[in-house]
Amino acid sequence: MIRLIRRNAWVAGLCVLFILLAVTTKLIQPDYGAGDFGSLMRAVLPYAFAVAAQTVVVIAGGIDLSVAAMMAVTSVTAAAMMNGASESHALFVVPFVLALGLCLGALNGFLIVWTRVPDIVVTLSTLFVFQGVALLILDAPGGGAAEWLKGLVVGTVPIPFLPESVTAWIPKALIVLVICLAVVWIPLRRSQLGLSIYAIGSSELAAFRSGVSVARTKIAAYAIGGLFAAMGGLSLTLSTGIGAPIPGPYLLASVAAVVLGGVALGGGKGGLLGPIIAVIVLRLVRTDLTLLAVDPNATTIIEGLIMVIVVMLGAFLAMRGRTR
Amino acid sequence: KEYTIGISNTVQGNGWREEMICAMKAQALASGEVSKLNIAHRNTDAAGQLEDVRNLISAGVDAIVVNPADPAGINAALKEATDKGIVVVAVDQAVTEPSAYVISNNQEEYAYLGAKWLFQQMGGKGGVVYMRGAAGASADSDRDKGFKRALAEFPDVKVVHEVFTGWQQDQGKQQILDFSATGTPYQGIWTSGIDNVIVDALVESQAPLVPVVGADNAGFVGQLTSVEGLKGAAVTNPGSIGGAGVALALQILDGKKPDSKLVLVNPELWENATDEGKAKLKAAADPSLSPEWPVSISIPGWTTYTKDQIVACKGPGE
Amino acid sequence: MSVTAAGAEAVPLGKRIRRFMSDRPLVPLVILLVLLVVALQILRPGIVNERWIANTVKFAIPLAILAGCQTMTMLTGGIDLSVSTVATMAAFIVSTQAVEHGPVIGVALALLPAVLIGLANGIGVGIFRVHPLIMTLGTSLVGIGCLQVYQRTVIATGTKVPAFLSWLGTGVTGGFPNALLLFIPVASLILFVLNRTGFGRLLYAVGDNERAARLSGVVYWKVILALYVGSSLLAGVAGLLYVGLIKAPSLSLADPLLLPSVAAAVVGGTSIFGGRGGYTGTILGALILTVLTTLLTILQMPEGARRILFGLIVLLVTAAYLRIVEDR
Amino acid sequence: MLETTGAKKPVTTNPILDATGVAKNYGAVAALRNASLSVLPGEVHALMGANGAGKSTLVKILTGAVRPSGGRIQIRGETREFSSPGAARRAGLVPVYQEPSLIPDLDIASNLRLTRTPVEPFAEWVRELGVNDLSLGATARDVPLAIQRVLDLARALAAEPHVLLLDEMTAALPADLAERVVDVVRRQSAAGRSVIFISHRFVEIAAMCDRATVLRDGETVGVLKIETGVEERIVELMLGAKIEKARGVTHGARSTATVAGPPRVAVRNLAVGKLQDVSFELANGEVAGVVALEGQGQDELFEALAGARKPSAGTIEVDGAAVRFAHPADAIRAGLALVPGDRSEALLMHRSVRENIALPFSAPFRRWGPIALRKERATVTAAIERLQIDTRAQREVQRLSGGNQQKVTIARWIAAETRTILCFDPTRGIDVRTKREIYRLLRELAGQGFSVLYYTSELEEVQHVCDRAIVIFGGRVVDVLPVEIADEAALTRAAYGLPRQSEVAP
Ligand SMILES: Nc1ncnc2c1ncn2[C@@H]1O[C@H](COP(=O)(O)OP(=O)(O)OP(=O)(O)O)[C@@H](O)[C@H]1O
Ligand SMILES: Nc1ncnc2c1ncn2[C@@H]1O[C@H](COP(=O)(O)OP(=O)(O)OP(=O)(O)O)[C@@H](O)[C@H]1O
Ligand SMILES: O[C@@H]1[C@@H](O)[C@H](O)OC[C@H]1O
Ligand SMILES: [Mg+2]
Ligand SMILES: [Mg+2]
Repeated sequence: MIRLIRRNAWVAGLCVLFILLAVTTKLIQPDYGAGDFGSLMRAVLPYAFAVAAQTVVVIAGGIDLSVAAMMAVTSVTAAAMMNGASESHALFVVPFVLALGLCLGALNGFLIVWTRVPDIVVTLSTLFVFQGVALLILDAPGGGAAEWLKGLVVGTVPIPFLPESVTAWIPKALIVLVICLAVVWIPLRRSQLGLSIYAIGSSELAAFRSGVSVARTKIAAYAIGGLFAAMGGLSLTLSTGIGAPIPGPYLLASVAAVVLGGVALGGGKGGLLGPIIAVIVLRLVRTDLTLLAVDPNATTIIEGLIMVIVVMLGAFLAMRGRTR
Repeated sequence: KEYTIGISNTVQGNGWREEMICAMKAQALASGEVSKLNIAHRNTDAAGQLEDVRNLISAGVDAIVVNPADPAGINAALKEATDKGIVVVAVDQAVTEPSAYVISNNQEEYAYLGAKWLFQQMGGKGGVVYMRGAAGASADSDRDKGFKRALAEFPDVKVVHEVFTGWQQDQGKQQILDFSATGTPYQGIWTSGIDNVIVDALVESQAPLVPVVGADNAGFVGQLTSVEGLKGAAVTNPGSIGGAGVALALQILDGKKPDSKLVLVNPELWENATDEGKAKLKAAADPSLSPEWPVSISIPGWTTYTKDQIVACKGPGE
Repeated sequence: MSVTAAGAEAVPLGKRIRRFMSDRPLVPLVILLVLLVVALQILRPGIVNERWIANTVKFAIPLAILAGCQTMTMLTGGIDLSVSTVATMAAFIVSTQAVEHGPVIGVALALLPAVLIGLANGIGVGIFRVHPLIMTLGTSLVGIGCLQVYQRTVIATGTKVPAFLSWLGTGVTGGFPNALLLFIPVASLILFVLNRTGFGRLLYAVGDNERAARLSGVVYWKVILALYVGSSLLAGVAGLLYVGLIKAPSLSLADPLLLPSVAAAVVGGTSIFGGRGGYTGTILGALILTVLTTLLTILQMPEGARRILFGLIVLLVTAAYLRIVEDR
Repeated sequence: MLETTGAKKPVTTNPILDATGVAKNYGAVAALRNASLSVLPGEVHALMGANGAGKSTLVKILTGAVRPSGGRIQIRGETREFSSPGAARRAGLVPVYQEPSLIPDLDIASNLRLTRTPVEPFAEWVRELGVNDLSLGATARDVPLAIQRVLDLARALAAEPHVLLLDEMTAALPADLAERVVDVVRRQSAAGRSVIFISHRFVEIAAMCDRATVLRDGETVGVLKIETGVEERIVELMLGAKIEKARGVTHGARSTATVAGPPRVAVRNLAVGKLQDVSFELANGEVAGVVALEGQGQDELFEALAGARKPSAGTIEVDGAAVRFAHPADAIRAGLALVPGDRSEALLMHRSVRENIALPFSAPFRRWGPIALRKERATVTAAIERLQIDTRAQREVQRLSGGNQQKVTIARWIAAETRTILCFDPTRGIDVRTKREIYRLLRELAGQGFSVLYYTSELEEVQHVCDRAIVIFGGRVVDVLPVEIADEAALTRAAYGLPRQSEVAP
């Protein structure tokens, strides 16, 4: 019970932080409007999928250092396949790339289970492997993306019964994000598999003894991570219109946001909402600092400080809680 | 008139890019028309630059001067900017977004000039090490066209090693050391502006000093006149193009649109094989500059700042 | 419960070899290293000469020092992802400050952020019990941000690598890289600390069983604090050496060494869960990775294929090693 | 004394479960070598054996949690090998393991969903087992241990198993809950289901079991029908020899009274965990026994004295001076060190015997420097010899036998010349010979003026080693018995909080 409240308190705290930042944004830049919020959400997309990928794996008690590399592989695959192809070809490309992500993730899980090498080491190795694969597919940023796909995250859609002044604040990018995450996450949370993922993260031994197939569950968790990473890769391709073989900064960002989002490294606890809000908060911090014309490198410092301070605070509170 | 100008750049810590930023600041200051610069200058990729440009749009700038990470990758944001009436100028490298202006060195010519000279020095045959810039950057692909054009003219010259330095000094140096450790023979090195560290590497590892082509970076220009036995050529590639970009943006804001959306500056080649070339190098050398800064710190007809201003690297209000 | 004495009964040869190797875990590593060098020599006859060896050693040294940081932190069940940032900071600061203030003050200034980051890591991990991965990641972000901001303030001054560092990093005396002058003492120090000092014992103890260590009077945070400060200092020293080698300070100088430093420690047999491993294995691991890099360059494969092979080999070696050491 | 339960069920000749020749090796350790177990339908079958005999290992093998190294398992005459507990569960074998198996971070409802346990029957069983205020939304981690055990059992029962395997199910339960368990098990067998029951409590065995299989050192050494007088036989089989009455080992050598000055340790009104108000003294040269039922707060007492846990009230005095420990290091400096009951809490399993013994020497900051290897070798060797540690596998402590591991944990403090050793059930899982050695050693230490506080779960040990027995019940010291009268019966009475019987047993 206390735990439940505390977990929700963490998410609530993040929401408060977000609102404070939003207000600050409006104060700094009174012209900040719905369109700008749309930009923010588009910037959030790849980060959000990366953190979703990491979250599933961390809840299962693992860690995936290859998240960004998987995004690169899927992004260049999509860009290479769509390059010069017809608009309708993308209809085939999207499911293919999602399946590819699923397979890459499953490969991670399989290697961890099969070699019994610690997950950090396995995903460190596959990080190199996937980077290499991405470079073999495209040795330089390039390729293309179908226009309708690019249009998927631009602008807004009219939503029945909602006035335009409201829908303007619900950019397509946000809708895409929510739908993609929800389609995977909500059924997962309710399924036996989802439960098993939490179980192996909480205690592999107890889960095994409760009849959970630890190996299969672990592979599934990494596979779902791969699926989210593929969504991240796709979101990169459709926002830039190209695929980039060198992984972006999504690995560090994903680990940071997972922890800021209240998901304990070690597994078994937390949800997806916290990390997603954390990721939005981090993006908004960058926006605010740009609005203030602060050196963007100061943003790195601030992101790091937020991470260190929040995590220390969390650890401190946990410690106090334990000694009580 | 008091404009705010946004600047976006995605390679940090490269001397050329630092000079570019300083030129932008100096030009903004010298013009007297700019009240504030909003500079997003960091190491990132197209996706990161998209975010930066969009944040600059949110910040309400009047013009954006951008050195693009990718010719097409940031088009969406550039279009959003021009739709809002923001003037967009890409410097140093082209973008494919038609509503943006481009002002850059003639990159294809840059590579062609240098490569052709190099292959001549090699006697029209042998292996060349091809040290490119950042993969996917349009300056790099344009230069690749020029390089390939020259290569086609010399059928006996072969590329024995091709790498992307990412326009990072440390990477370039490591790559040449790695390569020379393999013992593969080569007769010349073409670099996309990561030049002085390559010469250093050859000297330090006591490898044979083959002809090297680079850019007009102060360090390299100095090496061409001082390093014993080094043959080489510097092709101009002014980092001050950034200042020109700011000047162009201000012109447009003031209502003086250029005839073409594309403005090219033509490069020159200074070699140390002839006395004439040596004289040019002597004249251009500027040991007071940081070795990674191009010596062409201004672009006549575009920039109006003084040397002191660009070296001070201060923008309006700093 | 009972213990069967390992003795007279006939043990199959395979098992005997395994047991032999599991008792001497360095043997398979040496074998692997030799195999790689032989492969190199076959692919390009004559390459393995004095100059090549000196060059390989030169490049393996900074990696081996950073991998030393990983080894020590991994022994306690931690990991230090801030080493590359610390190394880069030290390198960049010394190259910008030594010009004006001379080498001594330059080096001191360069190692200052190392100490600060180490302290922060130690406090976070040791006292607040933050996961080392997160803590070192966070301080690394802060550090790199500070460095980038700092870089903007020294654009006009430019950078210059102090001569003594270039000498140390690139010089070769009588066929031996000068870097050995730094590395031999540093490596001996690490080996000595790990094997012959109380502090070294405590690193293993804390990583093997923290509760047991605590009940024996070991104060966790003191050990961890000292460890992370030490690791950071070592990383700073590696950065100084590395900038002497590359002679081109940049904001991402040591970044490419971070993951290989973890890989070198892991390949060298140090367990990421703590309590097991040692520095000799790590040095071999660093050499193996360096030779492997050369081998992959020689094969003239595209960059992509090289990375794939690198990743696969790290995984393969770790898995095989695990089999050998664990299965008794 | 022992009596067999009610009317026998009709005995079918075909066992529902039949395991033969089961073996399990963990590296050099043979947890099981040749175990067999045959259970008839509707039978309650006791699995007995000393600590470490291999009972739990057998249960894990039968239920697919551990792969056997050899042997054959038949279910209803059909040879089966389960690859996972899930598979065993589907075949009707449902265990309650010795350690709680709920997923700590999931709430109870999710835990049920995970094992596909129907909620209604589960809730029914929980009430049946005497727990009335259970919330399905509670996170398992937050549920007290005893209740977790009950939930484990209820979950197993709700699965309607053909064979229920209970591994020391009752050990952590208070008496009332334990009784409920016995009731429930009886009803299972009445309904024709089989139960394999592991417990060290003869009362429970006698109350409901039909037969008992006895394991010793991983081998089945006998199968007995539970009937009057079988207890002696079982104990004999368990220990492998008739237990000699090893009375009066050395406890005549008491030197306590002769030492003048303040007591070595004085505990006054200490409150910590379940302990509310505990006071006693430990003299120089004394071995004081602590006796308490499972879970009376004895572990908290030892941890507080060792500085591993902060008391909430009361004082601890060492040599007459009040002390306050913020860390075990403080206690060690004051000369108090803990030998925990669980060896895995005390040892660096992957390190050598030598490093394990020398560990306390390196702990203080001033000892972080170079190690005086020669001195260390001398100290360690002396300690090894004194405890007669078998060091054939000394490179990694995990390769040592349990008894030798336990000796290492004690040797550490002897080498460090720690004046007061807090031994918490040090003979748990140790063979009789080693036990004797430990008794002798502790008496010897006492003779040299060292003090020992000795908690034991085996009451007869008190008369082997202790000078006095301090009995704790309900958070307080309820009695202090001089060793002469501290026999099992007296201690048991006291441990249950009953007053002393005035006359000494005949
Ligand atoms: N995973 C393991 N690795 C090594 N040894 C083990 C392992 N599990 C059990 N053992 C050893 O196997 C032997 C049998 O253990 P087991 O737990 O089956 O005993 P038990 O009869 O259940 O004892 P208890 O009454 O104390 O529960 C012990 O000596 C134990 O130390
Ligand atoms: N690492 C070690 N392991 C085991 N025993 C040790 C170790 N170091 C010292 N000893 C033993 O501990 C005792 C005290 O050691 P040592 O002589 O180092 O202390 P000291 O320097 O005389 O005392 P102090 O440092 O407290 O002033 C000696 O009996 C020595 O044999
Ligand atoms: O020559 C290069 C320039 O054109 C590029 O865009 O940035 C880095 C320079 O070294
Ligand atoms: Mg046991
Ligand atoms: Mg047991």
